[in-house]
Amino acid sequence: MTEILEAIQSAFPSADVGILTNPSPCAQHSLLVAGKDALDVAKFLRDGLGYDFCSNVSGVDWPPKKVREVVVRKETVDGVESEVKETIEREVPGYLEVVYHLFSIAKRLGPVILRLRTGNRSDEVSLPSLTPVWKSADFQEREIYDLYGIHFEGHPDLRRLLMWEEFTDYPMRKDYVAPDDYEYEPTPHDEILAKVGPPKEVA
Amino acid sequence: MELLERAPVELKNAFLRVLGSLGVPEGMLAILSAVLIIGTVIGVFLGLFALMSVMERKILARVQNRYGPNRAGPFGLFQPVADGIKMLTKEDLVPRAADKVVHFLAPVVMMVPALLVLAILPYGRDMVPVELESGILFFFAVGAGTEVAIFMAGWASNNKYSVLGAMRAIAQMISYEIPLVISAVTAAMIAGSLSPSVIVAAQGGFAAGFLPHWFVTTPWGFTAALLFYIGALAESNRSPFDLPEGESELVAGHLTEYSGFKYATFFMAEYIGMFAICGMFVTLFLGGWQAPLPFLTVVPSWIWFFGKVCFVAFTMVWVRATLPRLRVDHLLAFAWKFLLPMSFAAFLSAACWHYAGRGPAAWFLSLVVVGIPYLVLGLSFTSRFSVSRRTYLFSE
Amino acid sequence: MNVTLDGETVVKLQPVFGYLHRNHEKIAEGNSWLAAVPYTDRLDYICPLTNNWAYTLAVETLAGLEVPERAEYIRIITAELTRLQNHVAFMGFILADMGAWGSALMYAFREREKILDLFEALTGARMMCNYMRFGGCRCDLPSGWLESAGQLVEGFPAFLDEMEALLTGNEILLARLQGVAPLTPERAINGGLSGPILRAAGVDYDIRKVDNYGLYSRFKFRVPRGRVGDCYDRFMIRVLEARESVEILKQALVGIPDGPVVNPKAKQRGFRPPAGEAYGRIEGPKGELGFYLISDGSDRPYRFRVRPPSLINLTLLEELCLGTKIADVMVILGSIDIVLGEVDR
Amino acid sequence: MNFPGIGLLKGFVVTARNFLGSYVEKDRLTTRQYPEERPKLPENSRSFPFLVFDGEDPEAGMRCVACKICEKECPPQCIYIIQDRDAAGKPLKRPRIFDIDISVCMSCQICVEVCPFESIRMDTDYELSSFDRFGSLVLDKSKLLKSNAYYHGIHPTEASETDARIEADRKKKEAAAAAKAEAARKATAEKAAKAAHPPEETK
Repeated sequence: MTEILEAIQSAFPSADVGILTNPSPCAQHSLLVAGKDALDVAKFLRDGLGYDFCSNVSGVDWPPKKVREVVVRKETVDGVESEVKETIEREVPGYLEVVYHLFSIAKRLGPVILRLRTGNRSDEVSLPSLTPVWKSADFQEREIYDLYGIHFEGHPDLRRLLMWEEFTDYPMRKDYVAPDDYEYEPTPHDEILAKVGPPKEVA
Repeated sequence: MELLERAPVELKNAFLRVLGSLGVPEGMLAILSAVLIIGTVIGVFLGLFALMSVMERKILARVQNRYGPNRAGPFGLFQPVADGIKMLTKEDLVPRAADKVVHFLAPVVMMVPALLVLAILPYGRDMVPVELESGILFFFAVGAGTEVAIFMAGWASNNKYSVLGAMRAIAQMISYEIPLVISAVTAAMIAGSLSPSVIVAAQGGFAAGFLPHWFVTTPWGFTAALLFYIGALAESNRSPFDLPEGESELVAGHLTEYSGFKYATFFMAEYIGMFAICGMFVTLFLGGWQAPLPFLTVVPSWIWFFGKVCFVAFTMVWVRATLPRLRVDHLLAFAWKFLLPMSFAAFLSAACWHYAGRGPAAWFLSLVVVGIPYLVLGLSFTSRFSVSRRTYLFSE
Repeated sequence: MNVTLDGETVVKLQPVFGYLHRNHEKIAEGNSWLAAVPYTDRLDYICPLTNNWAYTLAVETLAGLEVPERAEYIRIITAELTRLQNHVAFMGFILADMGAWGSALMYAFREREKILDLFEALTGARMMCNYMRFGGCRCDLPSGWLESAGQLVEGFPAFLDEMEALLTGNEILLARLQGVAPLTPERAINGGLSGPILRAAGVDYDIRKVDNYGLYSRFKFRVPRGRVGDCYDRFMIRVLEARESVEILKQALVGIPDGPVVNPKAKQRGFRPPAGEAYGRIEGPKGELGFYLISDGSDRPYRFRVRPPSLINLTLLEELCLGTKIADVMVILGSIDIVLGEVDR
Repeated sequence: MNFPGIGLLKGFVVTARNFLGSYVEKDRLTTRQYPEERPKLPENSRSFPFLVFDGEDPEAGMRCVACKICEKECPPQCIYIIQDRDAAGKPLKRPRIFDIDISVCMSCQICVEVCPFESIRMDTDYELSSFDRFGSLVLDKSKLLKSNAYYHGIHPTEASETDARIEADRKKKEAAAAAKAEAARKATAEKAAKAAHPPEETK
């Protein structure tokens, strides 16, 4: 993993790339890439390092969470120095994340995991699309757009994939509330019938 | 046996004699006689249709290692009755945007030619409803009317699948009519007449005491029969030429928007048309009502005719159970590049056979005349894809 | 699919998904780790056992669990049986797509039925098996199971011969399949295709060989690959793969050792893998079936992602179909071999 | 290069062999004529869960103690349990209501695996169709409770294993209880002994 990082850094000295370690026993560490460099890094991974097979693209939602930290402060009250423990509640801002699992077919290597993060969960939700690099990301990015609401710039055909076009929410986000009435589905059937009007008489 | 042979005609005559003795006028009797014949023919064919609709499913099932319908009545024989009730009680749907008049007329137009062509088939010795000098011509001329019906159905439904199905049907039926007619003409040429009765008569008798003189026993006749058979499959929209219906691609093609009794009418017309063309096939190449072996001539001739028709229909089911559907461009290429030249070859071969004296030498001559074009055309037709196995790479 | 036609020729094709969508991933994220296993059965409902395996493999990678040897053998046997029945059913389905009135389909189902009977005897259900567990399998083989499986495997090549006699020489089938929608290896890789389709395009990539998951390295088998990459190659690769599966099964049924079928250290109820993430994948009958799991140390997955081979194999559908006839669209779709339960999830 | 048409003929031979074979060979015709012929289910076969009771009386012999583990673990959440209480409001170790909605149940057998009291087991009865979409598909306690003898009838091996396990458990418990009683007896005996022999003896 570090060799890949070094190769990327030597190819793009300005690129903002880091390694994110994975505590699990499988130790599949990942590369965290800033959105602006993603396309370059992806092209380099494909053409330079031979990671030609983008297997899996998944979205992950990290909602804002409250982190409790214990801070030890030294305070001097009335000339007596004492240590005061204080619990600070800090809010870590949420973000959305896209994870690409890459493999090399010829060299039989992998997985190299590429992570892109959005700025927040509401208005800065665009990321560059890697579909021009790996065609296989096409439907999967559409699915993430559909279910997570990440806007992929440069995607050839960014539409909802699984939900219907009129659907507005993003169901895979952690704060999505499922409706009580699962079977409700707005169909434009009645509108169309109204538009067509009464049946036409054929002479 | 002789009595059984004559039974249908004698029964009719006896009935008419009784009526005549009751004082029914002569003109009336002629009309009644015609009505009786028509009624019998239609009745027999409707019965055959009912039997076929259940037998086809049973045969298909058996080929596929299933039982097939066996719940309605003994051996499932009442299945057609159940189907009929179901069809009649179904809602008759007509699309909002359909051309209602044409939509209604299409099944009728389909049914009429299917019934009309039954008139000229010789069902047994001296049993032809209408003795036409140019019966073959009548058969094909009227039979072509079904194309109009299918196109009417497809167009009037105002449905994309229907129109595609109708387009396919027209292209297919017109293409296949040509080899069909030319191979039929071959038989007519050898018999020297366009009358079905004469053609059947020309196939009477036995060579060497047991070989029937059926046209199918000669190389040219066999080829022409095969071509006619393929053409017949295509004309009656049977698999593997069921492109107009093409249920995996086009829902049900021209039948998509039909339901209830209209659909049943279509279905019936298709099957009766299929029987008619099987009857024509039997007449032209399988010796019509002639018995296959000399000692079997005691069995009434009409039993032989219907037995052969049922056999041909069975092979059609067998074909349906075996072959996948063709693609539309293959279908047309097959008709124009293979069937048409082959039918000319059969025609030529028949001429050679005739002028070489119709003996064993002529048999071999005609085999050569028909065999060489078959190999050349067949190989050139299959050379577009490799028939031999491809090889595959393996990695350990 | 929205297909735009010029006469019978396809000029535009847009697949439309979602009619079977139930948000499998969300359901799994709301349930415990164990409760996701029966839901994986319903992804690709033709081959549930490989789905079970892919998920349990991902969890085992995540938690670093060992699997006993006997359980690995059982997994290989059931997975190869699954591959057999999937490929056999595929042969039938593609013929049905070609309009062959189901004879091949019925023969295929006749054999598939026997395999499903084996599954029922082992797992209790014919299709929704729910058999594999973290670190092993749910129960041991019932007595006599190996013998009946052995009988089935012995008789299987004869059935494949029968299918080949019916199909592979058939001129109509050749005309329908050969030269239709050929695919280059580069496009196939870039399009993310996997499984038999990728190998039909001439790419030598089988995850059983590459990752050596399970105990596949112990078995001798070959990986077929095509040269042209058209529908006929896709068809034939599956026939050849089925024959190779028979070989694997013969070896596995003889070599299966005794022992426990589940790792005693693995806790099924209230299973809490350590925090982290893992991507586990297997060579499913339809392609690379992967599960991407993120755990936050709690008793339910934080993120549960399926890499559905059926959906991703459809990526190149439009590219393959452009310029072909409408009848070919059905054949191409059939040759990709999708299951909608997995496409829409 | 093959003779054109040979492939087709081979296909016809195969179908003809199947056609004739279906009248001769028994193993070609695998269809079962359902209401008349019933399949012999393999032992592992499963349909929907039921509750096992010991002895004759369903209520008395009920093994379920309303621990609600199955309710929690059930993937589609089709089990509904309310614990029984006695007149004083003290919770009893048995369910007052135990419903399984088998229109939701997906026969996954997880409830069986997680049950620590060997109480819930899978049935093999598959003829459960009804004209009512909701009511008759919710099985309540009276319909769910089936005797241990029934369980032995449908899954003999599994049932005997379960019985053996319960028996072993009971023996262990009895042994533990006996040991405890023994210990208690010893303790009292010792006390008694101590009381009998006054402390001075130890001097």
